[in-house]
Amino acid sequence: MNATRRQVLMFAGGSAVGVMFTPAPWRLITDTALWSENWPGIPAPPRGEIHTRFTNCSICTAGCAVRARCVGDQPVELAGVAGHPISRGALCPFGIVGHHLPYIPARLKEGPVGQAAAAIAGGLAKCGPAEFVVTLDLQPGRTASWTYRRAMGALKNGRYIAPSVDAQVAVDLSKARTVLSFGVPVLDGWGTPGIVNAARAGFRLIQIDAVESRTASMADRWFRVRPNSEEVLAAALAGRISPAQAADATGLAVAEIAALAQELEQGGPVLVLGSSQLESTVGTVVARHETPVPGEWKKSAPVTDLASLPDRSVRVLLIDESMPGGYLQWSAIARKLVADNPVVVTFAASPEGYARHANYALPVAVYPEVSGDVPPAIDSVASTFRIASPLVSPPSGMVNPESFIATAAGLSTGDTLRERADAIHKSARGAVFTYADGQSQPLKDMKPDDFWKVLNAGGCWIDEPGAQTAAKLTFGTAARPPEEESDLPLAIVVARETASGIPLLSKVYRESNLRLAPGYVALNPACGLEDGSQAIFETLLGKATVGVTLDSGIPPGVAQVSATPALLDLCAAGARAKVVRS
Amino acid sequence: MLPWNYGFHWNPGHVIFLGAFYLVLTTLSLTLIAAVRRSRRAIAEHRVQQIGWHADFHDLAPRDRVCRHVLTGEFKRRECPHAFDCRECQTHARLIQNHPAHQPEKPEEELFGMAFPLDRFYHRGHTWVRPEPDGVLTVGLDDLGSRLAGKPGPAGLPLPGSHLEVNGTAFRVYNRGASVRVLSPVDGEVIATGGPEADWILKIRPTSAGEPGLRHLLRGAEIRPWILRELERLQLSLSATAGVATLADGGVLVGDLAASCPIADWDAVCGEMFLEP
Amino acid sequence: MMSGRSIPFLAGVTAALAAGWLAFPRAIYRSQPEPVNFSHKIHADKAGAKCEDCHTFRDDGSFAGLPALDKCTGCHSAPMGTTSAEKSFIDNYVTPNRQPQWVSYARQPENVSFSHAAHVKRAKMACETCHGNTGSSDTLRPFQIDRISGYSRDIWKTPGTSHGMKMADCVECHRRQGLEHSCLDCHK
Amino acid sequence: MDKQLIARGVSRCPALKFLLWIAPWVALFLFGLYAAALCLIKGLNQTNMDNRFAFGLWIFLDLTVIALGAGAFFTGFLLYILKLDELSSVINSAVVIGLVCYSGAIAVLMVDVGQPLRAWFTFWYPNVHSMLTEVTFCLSCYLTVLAIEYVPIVLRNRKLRQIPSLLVFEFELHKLIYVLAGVGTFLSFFHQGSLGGLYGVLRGRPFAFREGLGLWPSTFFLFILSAAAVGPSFILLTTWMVQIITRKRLVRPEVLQLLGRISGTLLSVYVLAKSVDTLVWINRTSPETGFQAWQYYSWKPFGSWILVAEIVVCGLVPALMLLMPKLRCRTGWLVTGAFLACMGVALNRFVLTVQTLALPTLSFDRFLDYTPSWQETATFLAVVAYGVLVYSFSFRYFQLFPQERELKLETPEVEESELVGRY
Amino acid sequence: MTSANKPIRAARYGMTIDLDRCNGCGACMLACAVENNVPPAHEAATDRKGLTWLRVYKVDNGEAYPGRRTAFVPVMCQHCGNETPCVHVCPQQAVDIDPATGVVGEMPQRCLGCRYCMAACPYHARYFNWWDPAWPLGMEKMLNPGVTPRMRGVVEKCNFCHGRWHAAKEAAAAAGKPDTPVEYTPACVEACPTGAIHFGDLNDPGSTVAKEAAEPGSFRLLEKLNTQPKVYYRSQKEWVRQVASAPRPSAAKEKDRG
Repeated sequence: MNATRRQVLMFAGGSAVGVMFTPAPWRLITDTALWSENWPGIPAPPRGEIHTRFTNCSICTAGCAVRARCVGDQPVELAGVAGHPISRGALCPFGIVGHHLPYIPARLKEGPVGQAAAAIAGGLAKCGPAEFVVTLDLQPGRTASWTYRRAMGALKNGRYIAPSVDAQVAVDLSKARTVLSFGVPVLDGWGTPGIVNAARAGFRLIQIDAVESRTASMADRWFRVRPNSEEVLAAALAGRISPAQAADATGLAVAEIAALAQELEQGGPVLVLGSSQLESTVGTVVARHETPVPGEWKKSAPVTDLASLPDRSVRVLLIDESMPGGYLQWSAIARKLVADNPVVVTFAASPEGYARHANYALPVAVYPEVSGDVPPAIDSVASTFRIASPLVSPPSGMVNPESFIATAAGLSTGDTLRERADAIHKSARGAVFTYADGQSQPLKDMKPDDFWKVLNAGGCWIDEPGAQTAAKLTFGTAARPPEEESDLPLAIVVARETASGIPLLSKVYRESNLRLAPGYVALNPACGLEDGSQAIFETLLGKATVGVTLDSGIPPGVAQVSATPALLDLCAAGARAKVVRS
Repeated sequence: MLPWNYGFHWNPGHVIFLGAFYLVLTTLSLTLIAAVRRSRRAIAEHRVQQIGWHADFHDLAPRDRVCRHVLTGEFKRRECPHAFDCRECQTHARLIQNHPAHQPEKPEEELFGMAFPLDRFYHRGHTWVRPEPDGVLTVGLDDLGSRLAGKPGPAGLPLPGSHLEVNGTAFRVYNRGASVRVLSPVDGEVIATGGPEADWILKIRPTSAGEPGLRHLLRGAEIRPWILRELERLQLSLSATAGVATLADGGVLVGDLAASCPIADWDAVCGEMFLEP
Repeated sequence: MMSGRSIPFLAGVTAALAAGWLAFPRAIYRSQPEPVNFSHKIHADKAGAKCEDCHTFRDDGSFAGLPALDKCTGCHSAPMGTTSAEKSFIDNYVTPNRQPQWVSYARQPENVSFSHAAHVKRAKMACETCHGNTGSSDTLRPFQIDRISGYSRDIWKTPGTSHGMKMADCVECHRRQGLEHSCLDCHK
Repeated sequence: MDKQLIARGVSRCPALKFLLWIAPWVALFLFGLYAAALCLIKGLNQTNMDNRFAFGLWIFLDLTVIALGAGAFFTGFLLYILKLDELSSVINSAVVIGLVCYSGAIAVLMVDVGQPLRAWFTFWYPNVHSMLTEVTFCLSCYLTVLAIEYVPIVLRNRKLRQIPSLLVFEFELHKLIYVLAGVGTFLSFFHQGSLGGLYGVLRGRPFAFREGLGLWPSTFFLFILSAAAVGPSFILLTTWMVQIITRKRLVRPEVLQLLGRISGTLLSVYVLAKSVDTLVWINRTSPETGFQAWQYYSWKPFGSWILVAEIVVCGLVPALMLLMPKLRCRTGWLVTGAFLACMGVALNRFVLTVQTLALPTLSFDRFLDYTPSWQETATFLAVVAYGVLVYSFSFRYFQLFPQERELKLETPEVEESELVGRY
Repeated sequence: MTSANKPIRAARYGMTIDLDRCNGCGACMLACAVENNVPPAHEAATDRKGLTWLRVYKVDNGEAYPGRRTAFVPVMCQHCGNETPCVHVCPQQAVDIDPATGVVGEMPQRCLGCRYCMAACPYHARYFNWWDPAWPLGMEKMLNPGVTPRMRGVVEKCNFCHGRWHAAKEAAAAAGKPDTPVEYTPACVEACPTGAIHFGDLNDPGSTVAKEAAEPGSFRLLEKLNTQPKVYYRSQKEWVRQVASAPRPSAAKEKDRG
């Protein structure tokens, strides 16, 4: 039969009416709405039993104790360990997203391992009598550092270089009533968050800073001095120059300087940070006992600094920045390299550091993938031994710098961490704090194996406090003597700790405008550039493209630079710069 | 929304708000249902033709809806409330007495060369009705109407035996793109249809015999003013559609109007004159 | 005359009703087999009398849900019968020590935070209240999921109970208990 | 070719010319649809709205078109309830405009929400305290009403009325139209109001926050008033524009003047109420919440000029223009007045939507700017194009202006020719 | 939300934040993001299109160098206790106040994304998912099972770490302890290295928060709006307390803010 149009319409109308009385349409709108709850692209979090695992954070020397909330074995949340004698349950922003470190998008994933080994061997062979094989260790004091020293010691012209030499001197904030800081970011990632915050109530913080750093804004007293004039003020306070001279240089009033000196007189004990010209009160500075090491390790290369090497003398340079630490300017390092193709091998997770200058950039595993110990922090009065035991497994193709360098130098090593743990146990000094139960017990009451177990399952060995000294503190120096003269208009101030590549960290900082973004320069609005615009940042050492952030809090004539290696390489101490429209 | 839904509570807010909502929905659906039921009833009661005419009448310009007694000057202004069906009009029943059926001394009206014999009644849709001695009514197009219709004249004539009603469609007229229906002047059953050569078109046996059945038709003295007005309207619509004032000189109308001014939108003109907007 | 006209209309209505009530409910669900034809009945008789014996609570009070393989291998390290189900279970899971991928009839959506502890331990509710007679069933019924929403059919209607596990069902009970406070009581 | 669809006795441009007219609008419409599809498929990240500018161009559009579309309900109210029969000559046009405005607004709302699939939750789990719920319910109901009111207009099409059942249905439905008008009026009062309430209740936005009668802030009533005031103006404006574009006389000038008079009267009432409300807000409401009113206007570019523009230039001035018979009877003044009135209401909606969100509430927060993305703009234009299309088709095939035929038969008066001459 | 509900020992969870201790390190923001499965930023996300349930604002005294002083103000949902702006405006009950906790809860799965609540919130504590969430490959394994990820097109905000609240309640239920009110610690409180944030039951006069909230130095944002927030800020610095009040536009401020 052939239906008329009318019939078709009637049928359609009928079914339209009829379908309203069936579950179909209602169920469909319900289901589509439910579908929108879990449509493709929305991951379902893993379900499973919740475990707690412990480790120590190895992102910096604070080495804060970490409690990881894990689903199965997968860490999902990191937090501090309450009641920890050193880190006191605190964890810095980096520590909190530590478990995301492996997911930095720019992370180095593979590198020319074979070629690197070959090149090093070649370099060693070519190495002349006046030439050196150098390992630059940005984070000295670790067990790995000892391995490097041994490896370099095993070579006839090996050298071991570290940013700072006197690693055994520490400050005791709890003893100070006044802390005089020359540009040291005391309250902003300098020491161990737990220790600083615990002691904060006990001391008066006097901050000498060119710009209002976070520490300056939180300090009890902030003296705003002209950029790079901190040392002059120190000299005046030390009585080397007259307050009047200092006043001209620093821009402070003579009266102010006098008042400050007065304050230091009465406000003792005084701890001086960031200047070698003033002496801290006895008691505020301690010399830690050295963390024990196996006897045979002792015959190894001494810790020296870059200055001790003649220019154009380094044939092979191995740089371990697997655990970030102090940053030496590349220009200073490059000066030491031999002229005819030196071998530079870096061990790093990020391509933005020295890897930019390396012939061979080798990828390394990062916290919390890798097992390694964390040297004690500057404000830890006692030596410590803490192991960052892995929470997740590293991706394939990662290089272990310790064993790599040892092998390259022909040094055979065993499980160095375990050896050192045993050495410590032999010393029978100090106590062991166990994170799981929050109990602390003398080391001597422990069996080596238990000690080792505790160290790996979340524990920390704490030595007896070190002896008090009156050593002058030169580390954490903000104001080094100017290395160059230039007539560029802007004085440079380096901003602390800008956002790293950790996805959440950079997100949060970017979306809250809380910190100077990497690759950015903060200028006074008077500079004539637009906020957020691109510009050329130029010093005597070279130029780089930067983003501009206008901030009326920055003094005119000052450029606050984010601490990204690419920019740090351009900023020698006391360097001056200019920023021009690109 | 509904009492068993999550978040519904028997508190004033919900009751008032949702009450109003459901009230509105009910009103709307009831209105629609009422409209549907009424129209079904109308169709069942064969009121389609009536309704069609009423719809048309509603669409007529107010000027075209005037009462016949305005034409004769008995009223200044009055709009016909009965869609030209004076049979149910009390006012008309009163006034009709003043109009004798026809004046013998003048056998027929002669207007602009058009013949309007007074022996018959005229419908405002330009049909005439002549009562025959045998009680049958003869229906035809009046002179103006047939000039508008021109050749071939009426078409789509109803079959003998079919039933017509006042202001229903009697037959259609096609002429130069014009296609209009012609209103039936009377109720009744068609008994014969005249061909092109005959001067009449339909013979109808009326349902209600005699005068009252024809009370709604124009007669006698009403015819002249009516025709004058109709010519006015014709001229207007011609001038509006064609821009030519055919009757400006008041001369004699030609046989086939359409042929005389071909440019005119003839459909519109016929629509005007045959009261089909 | 109207009736004659409305035949196609009525035909349309009937067709729609048929499609909506008969065809649609079949079409909307997709079935998925369980790895093993498991009999709760037998295990209730032989292994443990109570649901909690296999569907255990963890120390932190969270509910472990479906037991892992080691629970089974406690007894089923070797075949404990000659049924084909037993055999396939041993061959496919016990021997290769592979976790059977059970599909959960009552798995709640991701955005629901359902606490068994609160309902079983605090409110002392019987498992059957929500899970019906599953405990005494001899075979596993086919697991069906909604093609669009991806939720288990039991969420719409739990066999052996008067209700399903849709929000409306939870709410209905919470209302009776006077425990209807906030969305985030149960949602996460 | 479409002659038998066009009403008898009115003249419409040839089909080809009509196609040429709609072609660009169709193109614009399709482009807008594409943009809207982008927003639906890829999400609202296609727009330039953000967490702080949560509402943008679209909400402004909704509020404005719905205010302008108010002519539909208000004319219906005046015609069917208050029996102002002169208005029967524009009611059809008003209904079409209303339909266009409301359907357009709802379409845009559907794109504007992040999860359109859940839009029905508002009906299923309504929070009756929310102005938006009120808006949603009333809008959808009233759109239904308008659709039903539109049916007779369609069915009166020359071709369709030849089908007996449709003819009869139209006739019977039209007899009940006053019910719809009543319901429509009821709904419109509420949703126009709740659209105003939408912002008036925002305690967290002292710039918009107004005290009022219990549940309803003063903006609730101001919106009703302003909508009722400009509705006729907009009809006046559109009718006039159609007359210009089609070079036809569609309604008698008296009708337009009547519309103008109604508009003017209500507008003056509105201006009065608005001024009072503003004074109360400046001197009481705002300071009580800790905000001094001058602060709002010290954020450039939203200086106090905007207040003057809204209340005086686009409020008082047009009100006077429309009220003075001398001015009103001259089309130039009449149209200008109507135009200003519409601008005024648009400005009012703009201020409430955009300025409210641009102003900071927290002291450490900054003044915000916002420029719609091309997707937003295109969607916006699509609604305009959609409106033009629906109206064009309706005008061509349905009788939007019953007076058109008879006016065609009349010789134009001086005034009219003057009008044509001037424009 | 129902009158029919059983009477409960209601808590009023609230926070006190010591602005003088906050050095703007951002640990709280990160802990919050980790706890609540906030995805990493979409490349097109800005400070106005991103998700930061808890946002630390860098606040200054409005002066330029040399007068400039800086402080940091963590702002999360203030959990208004009175006339809660967002609750009243939500058209479909996706936002409600839990009478047992006083927490203002947002249900992303009920939300249709009309963003009316965002326009209503004076603290800009509500965030819209402009994109579907996306994590670098493998990182989604690190999501917190206690909180469900949100889809594109819905609003979300701080809920005082409801995941943790649920966990605490479940533990209480398992241990047979009463669960109203239950004690727990939100992620930001736990994470703050300087211990600037405290959390607890404002109804319990013995609690730290109740005490600190009553102290002279403490204030709430835009108090005059009378929304009765449950988040209290504390500072000894007068100009810092000024941030609670309405903005005073000043040329200098605008210039450097760009």
